[in-house]
Amino acid sequence: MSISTSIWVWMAALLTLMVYSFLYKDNPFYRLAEHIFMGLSLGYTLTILWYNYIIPRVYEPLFLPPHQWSLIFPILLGIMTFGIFSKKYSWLIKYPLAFYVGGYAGLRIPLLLQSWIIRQVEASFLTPDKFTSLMSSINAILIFAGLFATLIYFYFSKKREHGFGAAAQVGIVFIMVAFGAAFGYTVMARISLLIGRMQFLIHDWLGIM
Amino acid sequence: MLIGLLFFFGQMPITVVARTDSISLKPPTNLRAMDTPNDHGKSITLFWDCPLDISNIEGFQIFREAADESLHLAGYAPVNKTEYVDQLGLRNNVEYQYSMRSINLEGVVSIFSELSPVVTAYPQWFKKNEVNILIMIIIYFGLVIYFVRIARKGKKIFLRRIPGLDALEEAVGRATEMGKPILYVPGIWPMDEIGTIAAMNILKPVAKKVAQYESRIIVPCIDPIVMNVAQQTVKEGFTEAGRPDRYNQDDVFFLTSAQFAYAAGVNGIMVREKPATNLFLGVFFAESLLLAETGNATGAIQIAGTDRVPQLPFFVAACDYCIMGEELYAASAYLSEDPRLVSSIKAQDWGKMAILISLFFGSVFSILGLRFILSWFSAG
Amino acid sequence: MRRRLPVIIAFGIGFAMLIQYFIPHPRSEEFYNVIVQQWFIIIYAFMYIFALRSFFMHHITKVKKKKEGYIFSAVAMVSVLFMLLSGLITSRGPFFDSLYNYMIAPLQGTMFSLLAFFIASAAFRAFRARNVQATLLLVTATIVMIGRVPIGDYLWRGMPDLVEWIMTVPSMAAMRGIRIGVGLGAVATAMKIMLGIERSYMGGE
Amino acid sequence: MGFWQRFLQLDRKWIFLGIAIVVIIPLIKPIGLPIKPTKPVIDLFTYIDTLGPESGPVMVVTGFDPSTMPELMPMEQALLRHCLTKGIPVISFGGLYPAYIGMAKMAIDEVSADFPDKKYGEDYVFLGFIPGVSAVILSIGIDIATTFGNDYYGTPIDSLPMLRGVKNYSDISLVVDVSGTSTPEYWLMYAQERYGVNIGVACTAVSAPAYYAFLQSGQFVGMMGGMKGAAEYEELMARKGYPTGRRNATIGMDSQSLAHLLIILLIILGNAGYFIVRRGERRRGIIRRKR
Repeated sequence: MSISTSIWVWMAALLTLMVYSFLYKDNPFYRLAEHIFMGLSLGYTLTILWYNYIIPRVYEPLFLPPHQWSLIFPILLGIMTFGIFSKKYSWLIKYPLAFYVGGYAGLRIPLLLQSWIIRQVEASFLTPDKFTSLMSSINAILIFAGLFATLIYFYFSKKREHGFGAAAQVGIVFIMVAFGAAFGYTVMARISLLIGRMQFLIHDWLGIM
Repeated sequence: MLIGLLFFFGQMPITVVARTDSISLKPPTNLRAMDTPNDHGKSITLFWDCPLDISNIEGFQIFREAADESLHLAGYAPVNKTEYVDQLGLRNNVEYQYSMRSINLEGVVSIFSELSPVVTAYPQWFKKNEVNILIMIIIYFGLVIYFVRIARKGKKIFLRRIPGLDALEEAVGRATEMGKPILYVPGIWPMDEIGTIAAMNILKPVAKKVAQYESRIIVPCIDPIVMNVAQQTVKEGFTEAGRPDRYNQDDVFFLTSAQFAYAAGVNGIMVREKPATNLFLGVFFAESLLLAETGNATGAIQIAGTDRVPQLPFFVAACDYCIMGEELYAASAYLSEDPRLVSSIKAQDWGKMAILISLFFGSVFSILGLRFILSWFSAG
Repeated sequence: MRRRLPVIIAFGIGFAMLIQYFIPHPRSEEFYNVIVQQWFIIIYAFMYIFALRSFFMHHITKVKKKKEGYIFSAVAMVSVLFMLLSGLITSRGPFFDSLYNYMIAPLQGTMFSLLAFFIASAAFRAFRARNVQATLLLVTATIVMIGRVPIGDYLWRGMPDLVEWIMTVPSMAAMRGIRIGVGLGAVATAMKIMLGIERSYMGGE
Repeated sequence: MGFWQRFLQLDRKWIFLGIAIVVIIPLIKPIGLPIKPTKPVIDLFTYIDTLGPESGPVMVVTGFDPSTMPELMPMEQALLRHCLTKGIPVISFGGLYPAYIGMAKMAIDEVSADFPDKKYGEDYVFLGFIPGVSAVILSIGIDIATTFGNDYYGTPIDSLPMLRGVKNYSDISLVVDVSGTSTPEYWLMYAQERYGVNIGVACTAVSAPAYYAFLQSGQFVGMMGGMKGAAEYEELMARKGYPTGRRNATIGMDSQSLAHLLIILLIILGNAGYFIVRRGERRRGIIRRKR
């Protein structure tokens, strides 16, 4: 029974108990931990933003030789976001938004096509090498049928009659099995985390065992 | 026997104590080198034929030299390989020559193979191996533009009813009967994410309905851009419903930036403000269940919709209705009934039908031995 | 003109970033790096300043008007400054790291582990086999949960193989279908943004 | 209100209490539910068990942070313990991203404390974080000394006796990536594909299914998935009489098993009550709104 003597461990243990107090009911201790967490994480994000992004990628290239004067443009775009403060100039914010969201949209199109569509389709073709054994053949056909039915389930241009209705029913079966499996795995991961916290409290803090 | 203590000048100091007594070790032959295609340069691909007797060989050492670089170790390939891509420390438009030798477990090395022909690495201006993706993008762009044009001409385009959305209107109605606020959680991802944009599209008609029923809508946000887009969208919803006066900017606010602090904050709102209807639409992660379960405990009607697949099981199991994956995008088109949006769902369905057809015929042909459809979908 | 210009900007930068993917030349890589790692970051940083204003305004008004729970708003604001200052003064020294390891990490881990409790209570109160679909989901979840703990191996020797089969065949098929569908939808929406059809992110007209 | 209706209204605090009890008790007084190792873990264990003091070092790569520590820390410690017990030279690599170095240090410090006779630099070595991710994996294939320069404590690689003669992957017998992210795929692409080094993986339960395909195709030598994988490895260590230290994963497995059973029971009870109540109402003609 050697209770920890480190102030930090005690701090972590107290905060942990304050969060768990929410399980009893929403109480001031929980709200205190909630707001400390909100503040600290925002402060942490700002520090990271400052050290990993603002300084190396904005301040240094601009103010230290060789000066990258082209950075004036994004800064101007950024300043335009302050237009939101005045009713008259609130439309100014559309420019930085258009640049930021439009840029990311263009950037994502080839990446999305590559990893979300082409790689998945490429792996789903029924090729001869998938029919090595009886079991692998059955599995290959089942995967193919499941993929087909799932795609039809998410087909919006046709009413669900005759062929489409049946395929959608098959599709939802595969989808629900997939969700069940995902559910099971997520439960396992959450329980492991809870066990991790309890081990911290029992072992590191109270020193039992 | 010569103990090769090989020093070299330039990058890599290596102290290799090698006994070269066995003549039996043969170096690889027919060494060829070429610039690696479709890349930003600084990379050369080597090909060679393995020596006949490779029983004793553990791998091949690859040496490189250039006008200003002496012959030095640049790479290593295990014995079963006959190809190697050299990238480290290469420069464009510099003439390089390569030579190789075999090495066995004890570190005994063979003599050097003959030098490869001179080769230079240089960048290309177009990735030829990804032309299939470019063609697909062009076709898909064409589909989107085509359908938008015919929709603008007022052609009615059929769209299947999405059950979750009709429940949305009923749930908003229920909240107004009880005179309680509606909580609209637009997910925890910034504005550049497609799921968040769909959430914004759905927020507008919902805000409009809330204004008509003279009810209140609370929209806690996690990201700066999402917050001011939400403020603009809700304001427009209220003005379109003819009640700009009821719009309260404080109801659409920035809560915090961290995932779990946000979930904790939203839970606090659910417990304290007791909204009758919780709408979780947009991009969600692990906090999805934290929200759905607390909302369940407050007895509110809950409608969820996300394109994040791992969260769908919990929303399906814990909420009254769940708009799944792609249905979220279709929902924003269905609800806003904007021909431009409805038409783009059409383009997506055509894309799906094209994939279904390619999968079917691709499989049939590949069993017959023809693989041309498969090549369209090679990941390059 | 005020309406057209943002759409032209969105299409211009969007098209440039799309074409950049197909041009491996170093100059195209430089363009990508400058835009993504500098320009986008600057705009995001300004947005963050704006969000900070909203965060502090929200909490300051709460404190000024002594609204219910205003002490917590004060605590939140102090926490932001405390973390920020400790990060800047010690330039992320050991004290800053301890703040992360012994305050933020445990808080986050505990929040995550709250989910284990909520899953348990949702299992009893919310996860209903309302229809065939929900029943299928719950039955599969039960099989996977039993199969992934030692007890599962003793109930039936084939349990781990059954779980593996569920993961590699039906679950994989459906996940691929959903991913393709969501991928197609995401690409279509990205194209609509570039073409100016999708303007909601600008808050409409 | 019939019994079942009151039963369904059971306050969720009792359920919270139930989960807490079911998780805490085994942590204080382990039950020791029997653990049956499965093939992926046995493959990984036997591969390492065949190595010895003269074989090439095993490189354990740390790739997790506090959020996935409960599942992955026991794995890393079991691997380090196994190598040190068998005298296999082990390189602990602090990871491809800066966030993981703290975990790597915690693992190596705790394990090396149990092996006072093992000397740093001769039996085990600790390499720090190097930026570059795939570039780092690639350049280890050429030369470890140039890639790292010095170890975590700043001593030059060349002066570490254990690493003399260890130049690149051809001298390394196994790389095990203990990762909560997708870095194992980088090790497959940049290390195994190019240099043919054997790769083992230790990952969270959630990402295990994605790696089954690589396991079946033989790209991974073996795999530990989730806390159950770690417990199986600890079990295999114990069966061989190797010192396991505090078997965190195995103890955790008792709680995990009981928690899973409780959740399954709750689903069954909840639904049983739900159907009984609904049948009762249908008999009494009350049309209940579809909830």
